[in-house]
Amino acid sequence: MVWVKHDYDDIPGTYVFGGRRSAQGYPINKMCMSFNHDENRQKFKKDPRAYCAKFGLSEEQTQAVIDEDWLRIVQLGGNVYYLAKLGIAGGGGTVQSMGAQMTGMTVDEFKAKLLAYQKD
Amino acid sequence: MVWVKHDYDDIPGTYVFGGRRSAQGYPINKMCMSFNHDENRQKFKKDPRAYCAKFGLSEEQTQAVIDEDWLRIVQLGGNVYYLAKLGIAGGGGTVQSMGAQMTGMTVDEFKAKLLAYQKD
Amino acid sequence: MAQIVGGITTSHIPSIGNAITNKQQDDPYWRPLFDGYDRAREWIEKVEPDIVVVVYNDHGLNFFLDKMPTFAIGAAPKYHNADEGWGLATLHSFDGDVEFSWHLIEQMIPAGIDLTICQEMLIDHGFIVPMSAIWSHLPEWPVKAVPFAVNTVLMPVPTAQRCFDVGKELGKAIASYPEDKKVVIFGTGGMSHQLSGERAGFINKAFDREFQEKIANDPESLCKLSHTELIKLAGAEGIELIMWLVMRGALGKSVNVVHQNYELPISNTGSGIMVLEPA
Amino acid sequence: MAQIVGGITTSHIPSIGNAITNKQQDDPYWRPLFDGYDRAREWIEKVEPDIVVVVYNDHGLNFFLDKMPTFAIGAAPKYHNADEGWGLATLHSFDGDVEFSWHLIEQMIPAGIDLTICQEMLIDHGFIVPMSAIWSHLPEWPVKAVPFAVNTVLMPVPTAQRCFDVGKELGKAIASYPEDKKVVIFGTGGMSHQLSGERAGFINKAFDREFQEKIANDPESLCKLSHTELIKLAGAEGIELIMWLVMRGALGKSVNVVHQNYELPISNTGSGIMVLEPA
Ligand SMILES: [Fe+3]
Ligand SMILES: [Fe+3]
Repeated sequence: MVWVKHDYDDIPGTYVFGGRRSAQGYPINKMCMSFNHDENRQKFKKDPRAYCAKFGLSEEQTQAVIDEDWLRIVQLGGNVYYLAKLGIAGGGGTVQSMGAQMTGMTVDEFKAKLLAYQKD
Repeated sequence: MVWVKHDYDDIPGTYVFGGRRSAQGYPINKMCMSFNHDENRQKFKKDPRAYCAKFGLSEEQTQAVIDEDWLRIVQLGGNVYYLAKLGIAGGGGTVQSMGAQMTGMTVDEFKAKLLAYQKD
Repeated sequence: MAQIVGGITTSHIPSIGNAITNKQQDDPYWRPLFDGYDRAREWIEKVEPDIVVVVYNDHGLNFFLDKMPTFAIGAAPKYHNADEGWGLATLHSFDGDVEFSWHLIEQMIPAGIDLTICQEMLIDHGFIVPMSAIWSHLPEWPVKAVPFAVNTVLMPVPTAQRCFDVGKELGKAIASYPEDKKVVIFGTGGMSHQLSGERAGFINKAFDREFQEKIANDPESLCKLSHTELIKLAGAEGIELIMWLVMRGALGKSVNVVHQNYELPISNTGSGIMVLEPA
Repeated sequence: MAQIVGGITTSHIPSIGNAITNKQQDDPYWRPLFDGYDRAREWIEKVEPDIVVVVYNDHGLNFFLDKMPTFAIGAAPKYHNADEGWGLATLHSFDGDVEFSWHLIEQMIPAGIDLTICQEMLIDHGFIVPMSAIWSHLPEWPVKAVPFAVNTVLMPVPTAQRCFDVGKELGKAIASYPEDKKVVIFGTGGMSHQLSGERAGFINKAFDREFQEKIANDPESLCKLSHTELIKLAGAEGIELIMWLVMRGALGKSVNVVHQNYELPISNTGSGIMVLEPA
């Protein structure tokens, strides 16, 4: 049992999505795939904990999902492309509100940070 | 609209399964895939014509399926790996009984033909 | 014979799709971006392509981690869009050109490109946002399409060099189709952006500008970028830029830049629209 | 470091699976075939592999024509068998070695092998019949597995040469795994057979015998066979023999033949079991 190390593992603030993360986060991401269907988004909203259990999320993963703690979810193997299905159509957020939360900013601060790149 | 010709198109008695056949036979083969589940095999048996319609088989394809005319089904785009699901678990035959029918032999004649290769 | 009349690079950011749906093209925030698409549309109306080959990545509509192809190509009569949970309007379906798709497949697989052949394929925002940016004013898509999906989601994604080489084979395959067809290739995705982690919201304008210059005039140098370098320079999701190299490989040795613009930020992203013609 | 201790060639004919389920191994029809598997089992009990890499084709359990990969590899913790409509008993699941699978993937994709990565994967008779022929006497499979699926169903299937080259990369990837593991590679499918058309029931004993000799001693010559030649010589489904070349490519330059037999007809097919060791 050897997870081979990669040079992309050490990029600060960056969780590159490869085998190790994908294996760990498989239940989270599979659950998110189900949110391509609105009836599943509604089922999740009615009882998030039961819905997570159906897909085999760990307790830690379940809690992070219920808390909408995006950084923690990513650290536990969630991939942002699948998470967006939970955060947008599922939760009423945007990719920007998710990014803002992960960087500890308000959405306005996050937008201002993005705008600032114009001056580079 | 150009189907490019292949040198494998002219091997006698042989229907090589490529793009053209696969496009034509897609509904047949997709229906056969559903026979991985026994409840679908039972549904098919109850009303073959209605079941074929659900998958969009043409009238000619439907008739060939109902007749279990294997050679005709192959000529209309069926692939033997998928057809086996219809012919074996679906219809109680074997790959040999399907082969025998396609060559116009009884199963015993077909087996004798196969045995004869031992002498080559 | 079929002929590649040009290539278009573009992001495929979902918020562009929403701006189109909400008719915000003339809002001050959006106008500069849509100016770029207006130039691309003028060009495309002049060259009148019959077929578009769209190099894109799926974000979880047609593919999931259960079966993730490195390169996948469509060979379906119809490509449907559908709800992908990103809050986007579902757009109308694209017609495929089944015989053309199969010709590409029959050239590329024997050339050692290990494609996944898709006879049913849902197309997500990665494909349809660029189409919409060009043709949302029409009641129907005026071209047939071949979706060409690249894994940019799950490492190891194909190398930049492999993408360029695959593009070369794609170009040869298109050029050898025996019918007269005009083909435009879209290289979508990028430019620099990162959607998750403490580094979310990273953009690199200097890198994007350099990438635009090199994709036209020195694509071989971009092929040398490792994934780690690309992620450092362009952000985790900036890795999508490898798809521009598939398009560029297909265009051949040298190109003329017909149009180019660059805007940031579009949502979280640096956006570079380019129109390239084989020189 | 991991080490390839050998390779096994075998058909994966469903009727062999039924013969095992029905305990017919000692029937006069079946005894000669199972003698071959007994020799393979003796060898495998001596070398005691930790992992098997099984090169096989799916016949419509995990893959369909909607998304048909040229090469697909498993990276799942469990591989389940299931009803595939061929009237076979459903056998127990295989354990995967997730880290080992990912190591292969992370070596092969950057080397330009465009794999489809499968983190869920059902295994059909193409995979499980050979396993059953070796280990049906045990209550559990004594090895972990990596399924390696090759498209042999839908043309264009990969060329013989490409299969051999992919095998070489597979061999290099296995040899570079940092943990001590003994690996056996199964090349399944074939030999000559044709299941449909007026030519159904075609077998070519002379060709099969020659193929067995050359897979050991001159695999490069087999790489030159075109698909049309292979289908003419080995029957439409005999094209499965390209999978033996993946296995052979992984074994390296030269091999010793530890065991070899040939029986026909097994169902509609010429059956050749071989045990090869890297020389
Ligand atoms: Fe994207
Ligand atoms: Fe087979």
